[in-house]
Amino acid sequence: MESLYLPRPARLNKILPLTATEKLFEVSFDDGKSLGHQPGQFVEVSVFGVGEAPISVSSSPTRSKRSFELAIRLVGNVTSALHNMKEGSRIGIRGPFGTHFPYKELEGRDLLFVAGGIGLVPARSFINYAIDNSKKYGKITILFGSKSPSERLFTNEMSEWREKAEFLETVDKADETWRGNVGVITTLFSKISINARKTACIIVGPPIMYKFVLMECKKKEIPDSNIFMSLERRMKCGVGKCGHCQMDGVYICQKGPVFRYSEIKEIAEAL
Amino acid sequence: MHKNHNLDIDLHYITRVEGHGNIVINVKEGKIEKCQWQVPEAPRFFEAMVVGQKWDVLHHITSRICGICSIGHTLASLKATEAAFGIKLSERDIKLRKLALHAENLQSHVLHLGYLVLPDLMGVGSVIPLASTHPAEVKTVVRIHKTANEMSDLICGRTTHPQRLIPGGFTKIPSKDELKNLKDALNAEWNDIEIVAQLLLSLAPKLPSFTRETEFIALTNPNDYAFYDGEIGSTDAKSASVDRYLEYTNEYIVPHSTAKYAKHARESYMVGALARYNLNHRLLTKKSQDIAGLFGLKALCYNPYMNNIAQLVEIVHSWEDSIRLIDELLADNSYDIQRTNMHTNVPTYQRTNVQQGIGAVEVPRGILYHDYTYDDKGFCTKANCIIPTNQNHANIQADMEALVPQILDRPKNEIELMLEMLVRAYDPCISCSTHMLKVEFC
Amino acid sequence: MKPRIAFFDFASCEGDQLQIVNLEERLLELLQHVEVVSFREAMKEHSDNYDIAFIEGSCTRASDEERLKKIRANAKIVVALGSCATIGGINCIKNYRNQTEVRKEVYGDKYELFDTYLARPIEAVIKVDYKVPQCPINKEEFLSVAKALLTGQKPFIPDYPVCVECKMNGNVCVFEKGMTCVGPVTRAGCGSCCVNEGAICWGCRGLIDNPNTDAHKEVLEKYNLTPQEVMNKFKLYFGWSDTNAQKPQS
Amino acid sequence: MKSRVILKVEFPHWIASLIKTENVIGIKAKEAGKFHFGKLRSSGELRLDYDVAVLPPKKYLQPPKEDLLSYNIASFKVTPSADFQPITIIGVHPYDMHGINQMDAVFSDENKDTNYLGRRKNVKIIGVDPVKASAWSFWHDMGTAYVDKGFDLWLTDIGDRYFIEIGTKSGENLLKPAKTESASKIDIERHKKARSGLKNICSPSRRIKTDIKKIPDIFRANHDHGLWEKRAKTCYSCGSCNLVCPTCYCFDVREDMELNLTGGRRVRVWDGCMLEEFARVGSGENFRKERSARFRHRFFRKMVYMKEKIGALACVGCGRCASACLPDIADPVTAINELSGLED
Ligand SMILES: Cc1cc2nc3c(=O)[nH]c(=O)nc-3n(C[C@H](O)[C@H](O)[C@H](O)COP(=O)(O)OP(=O)(O)OC[C@H]3O[C@@H](n4cnc5c(N)ncnc54)[C@H](O)[C@@H]3O)c2cc1C
Ligand code: SF4
Ligand code: SF4
Ligand code: SF4
Repeated sequence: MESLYLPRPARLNKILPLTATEKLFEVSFDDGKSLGHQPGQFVEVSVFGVGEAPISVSSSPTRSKRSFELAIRLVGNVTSALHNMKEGSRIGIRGPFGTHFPYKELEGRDLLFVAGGIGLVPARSFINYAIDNSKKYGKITILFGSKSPSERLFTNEMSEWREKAEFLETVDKADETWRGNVGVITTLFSKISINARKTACIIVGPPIMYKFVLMECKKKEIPDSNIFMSLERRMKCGVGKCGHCQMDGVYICQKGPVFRYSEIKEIAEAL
Repeated sequence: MHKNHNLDIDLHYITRVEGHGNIVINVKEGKIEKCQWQVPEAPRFFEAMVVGQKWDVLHHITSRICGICSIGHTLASLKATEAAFGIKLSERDIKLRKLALHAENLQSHVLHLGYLVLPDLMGVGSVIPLASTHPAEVKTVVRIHKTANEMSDLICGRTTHPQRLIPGGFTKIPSKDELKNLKDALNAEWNDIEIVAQLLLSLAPKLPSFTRETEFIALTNPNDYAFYDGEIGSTDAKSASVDRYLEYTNEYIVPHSTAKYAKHARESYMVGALARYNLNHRLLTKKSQDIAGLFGLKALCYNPYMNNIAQLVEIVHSWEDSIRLIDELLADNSYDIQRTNMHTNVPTYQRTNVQQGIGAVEVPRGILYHDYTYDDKGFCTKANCIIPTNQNHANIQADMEALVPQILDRPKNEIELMLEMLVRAYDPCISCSTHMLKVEFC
Repeated sequence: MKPRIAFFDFASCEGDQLQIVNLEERLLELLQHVEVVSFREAMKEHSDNYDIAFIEGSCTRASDEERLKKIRANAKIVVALGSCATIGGINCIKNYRNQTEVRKEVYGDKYELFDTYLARPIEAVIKVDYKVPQCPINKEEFLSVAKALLTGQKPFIPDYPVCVECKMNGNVCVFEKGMTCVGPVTRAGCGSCCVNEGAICWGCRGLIDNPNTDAHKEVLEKYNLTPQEVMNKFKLYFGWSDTNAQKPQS
Repeated sequence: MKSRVILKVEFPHWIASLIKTENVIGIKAKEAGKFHFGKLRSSGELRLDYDVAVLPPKKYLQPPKEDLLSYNIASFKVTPSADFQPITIIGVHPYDMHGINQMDAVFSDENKDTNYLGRRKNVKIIGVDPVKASAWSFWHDMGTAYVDKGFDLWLTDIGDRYFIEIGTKSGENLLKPAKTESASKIDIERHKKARSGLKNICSPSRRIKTDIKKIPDIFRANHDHGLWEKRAKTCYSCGSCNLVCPTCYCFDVREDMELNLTGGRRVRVWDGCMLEEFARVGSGENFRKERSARFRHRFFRKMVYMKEKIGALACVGCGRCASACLPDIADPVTAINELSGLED
């Protein structure tokens, strides 16, 4: 029996700065095997001597079999060690873990993505998956909100999203370069029209965002069972043992991170 | 070499001593205008801190007077508290306490000789370069130091600020198996000690031959080379019980120092390894007497630099006497690991009428007194601690005044080195020397 | 290049630097990764060019502030070592009394020669990057902090009470042995070493960030401590941080 | 289940022979009248008449600190820890056996925890029916006075002899050096009687005044009860209640690097949901910031969530948390009774 905690050796093929605090890492396994993830899942990234951190897979499985991408914000020890690494550096990977966005079940639906800040990272794997399989889905709408223009992620992919989907963006606080929308993400809702019965809404963002976006969804009359979200908690194992990620009795690493809103709305600690 | 007509020495914060001390010398046209041993260490006011504290924490607080001699401070403090309340210790615990003092003495003397003095004798600034130039020697010193520390850990729980020592005894004591292991470790160390002794023997000629007559004071005890218990002995006077310590330690204050100075029969006196040797050398173990002979150390020795050699002699003594004490403990059939409980809430000990208690022990740097007065609820109302280094300050000053005129014709760096070595020979523990308590001013 | 490190001390017993010396052969190993440029207690050389400054001791007089500020200006990282430097330690006991009185009590009519003010952790004077508490510091924790700094990490110092480690060690709680302690509000990291040795936790690592001191005072009184005894428990090490205790007098 | 009996005069010889062949952990006396599991050096140290151990035997299955991996950063060689020494634990009480059975369930669900299971496989358990109970225990009402699985051998004091139930083949092997006899009718009678007497060992003041089957619902219904807030006011967040519990298994993972800065180990250490940092994430957000939220979480985990996860209440009634909690707020008995509205 192989240890649950044994990471597989992998390498950072490419490192691209996204913002001052976020970098995009392209990772592949030493043995050349594919990660085999589904959009919305996460991996545990190991830096030996420093620790492990749960990180969402940001790339769509449609885009590459041999590698996958992680977008990582510098917050603490593991993430800063990763930020200090060079291309070719070795890391360990466990996973993929957790639930994924129900991309199969949602075929035929319109998709509304609502991503705040670093929430775009996990959302992106499904966004690009849907765009690559656009025939299978209806209309795709993407709302993205950042704190400031300098914190916008994946700006180089936005033209593709604009082209293949309806893409709207806002920032909480503008600077002199910013010409677009200013205001919290919910201000974008008035600018879109959606077919409530046909739309599935995917929300990912900081904890406080959920409450307000859900209110908008309610206004738009999107049923709770058609709302999906990805939640974050502290995690130490990723495999349902360490207890840190529990919200009430639910282990987010196993029953999540992707949840259907109707399934968690009764859980007091969820939102 | 011609006479230095002008010379200014200002050794600020002399290094490789514990705490801050300065040496200031001004010589103008051959005349010494200033020759001072200054102690600018920040005063800490321990005697004021313990007032209002309960009897069961005083040893914890006063241990913090000094990191290096924290076992000694703890024991002096406990003895004072135990004297105040008439608390008696078992034979076993007294032996263990003696072992604790030996451990501290070993650790401190090895640290001093190996890490602080050796660099002077070998002409380098610290032990760090020696680690690469003389790795075998350094590793030997490290090994002895480590064994001494492990010995304190085993007896006291921790080397610095020990946890197991409490009023009335020990919260925990080593098992016989642990004592046996300790004995084996000590026996295995003899070779290392000999190596260090030989190394010092080869370097001993570098110790200056300077003498100045002075008074030596140390605890004396007819049965024992006294560390844990005894009367106050002097080379100038008859011995007296420790209750009369104030007659011996008249403390006074000098403006250039935050530490207090002390005098007895003369203007100054010396405490520490050399004082103990001068007073008690007959009670040394066989091997340690041999070592003294090897270095030509003979009582009465008036050369303060020989304090270093007296320390080496004591290393051997503490080492040998520890093995003897362990053997006695191992042979004791009633030795069990019964521990003393710390009655934090209610002192259940018998109270005597006098609630003042005085405790004295010999710590590496000399005789140490703690003197406490308690109220009827067990809170401290008054305290006085007299620390060895304080007792030595005046003697250091007097030595410097005698030495400087003798060496004025030497190059400045040599003078500096000799003065530093003089101060270091006393192994001053300056951070503790300023933690002075209430004194009578005369 | 190897990081250059320096050690400094203020009002303290120098027990923390001694712990570093007591690392014995592991100190020699550590020295392979760093260059010690100042360590007054152990070496003669001194340089003001250092990356990491380790400071032991409290600041107890205004005249020491300048030296502290100079160290801060020279160092990239300042690490406070030991209770005196991190929380004020035992030195702060005197803060509960009038400072002139304290000076008079020890030095009599010559008290004016002896400068002192409220004892304080060095953090009260300069910015401190990391703190290694305990009286004296725990050698293992010092090493783990050193290793973290050498590998560019933020050192781990627990923010939970000593009870956690005491329970892990399977100790019988001191309250069940007829004694009392301040472990429930004191920062862990020492491995509950005093309780392991049959003593009590005195609180030398200082309060955790969010201690329930009110609850603990209640508990201590429930265990028959008089208000003065309770206060003494808090005075011993929490003098600087426990705002609920009697306000220090200047 | 097969059974044997062993005379008490023979018993020490058996234990002595086990000590010779096995790595034996037994229940022993500790200071202040307490007991603990520790290495058994002689049969005389064994104290089967104990009330409760300071720490449950889980410390041998999930040690307070254990290696998960060791690695070398330079060569990138990673080795999972696999050094699990065989041990035999003597003196496990039924409630603690229930605790171990629950840990077994948790660590062997679809994600098999190789560390736990590796150790578990190497642990033989000789349980014993209690003859005493601590003042805080209430296992008599938690359905944990008896246990029917998980052990290799089980002892019951029936006067001048122990009745031995044989749980496994390796248990049977442990008995080989023992001078046992087959159980007579009288032995079986006495065993039955001793078993039925078990329920009277805990203090009557520690009664649970409701049907334990109702406990999950009672707690669910009282999610917003004032009790959490009220009790948590004096909570230290010290985690003592977590750490002494036979069914708490949460852990933290840390890195332990060697001084050469190339070798290292990844270790897991016990953690507790009562600790303030437990649910705090890197961005600073704390998902259980309030003491009362953590306080409630612990109770819900014992009384509600684990029931849903593994089908058993995760409180086995050992009373350790109640006795460990200095402000006296962690006691499940008073909480259950208060919430059931039956507390007088
Ligand atoms: C399912 C999931 C997906 C995530 N995806 C991403 C992502 O795509 N990009 C990204 O930048 N961040 C992501 N995060 C957050 C990321 O895991 C944390 O920022 C990271 O663990 C911080 O680790 P650190 O060692 O740098 O910080 P430190 O503050 O030093 O953290 C110390 C330890 O605490 C734990 N911890 C701290 N914060 C978190 C947290 N937010 N979540 C879980 N454990 C935490 C970790 O175990 C970590 O080792 C995700 C978190 C979860 C739970
Ligand atoms: S147990 Fe308490 S007093 Fe002892 S080292 Fe730890 S924090 Fe300090
Ligand atoms: S309930 Fe009691 S034991 Fe548990 S964390 Fe709070 S104070 Fe500690
Ligand atoms: S919750 Fe308390 S009584 Fe119940 S099993 Fe855990 S420690 Fe024992």
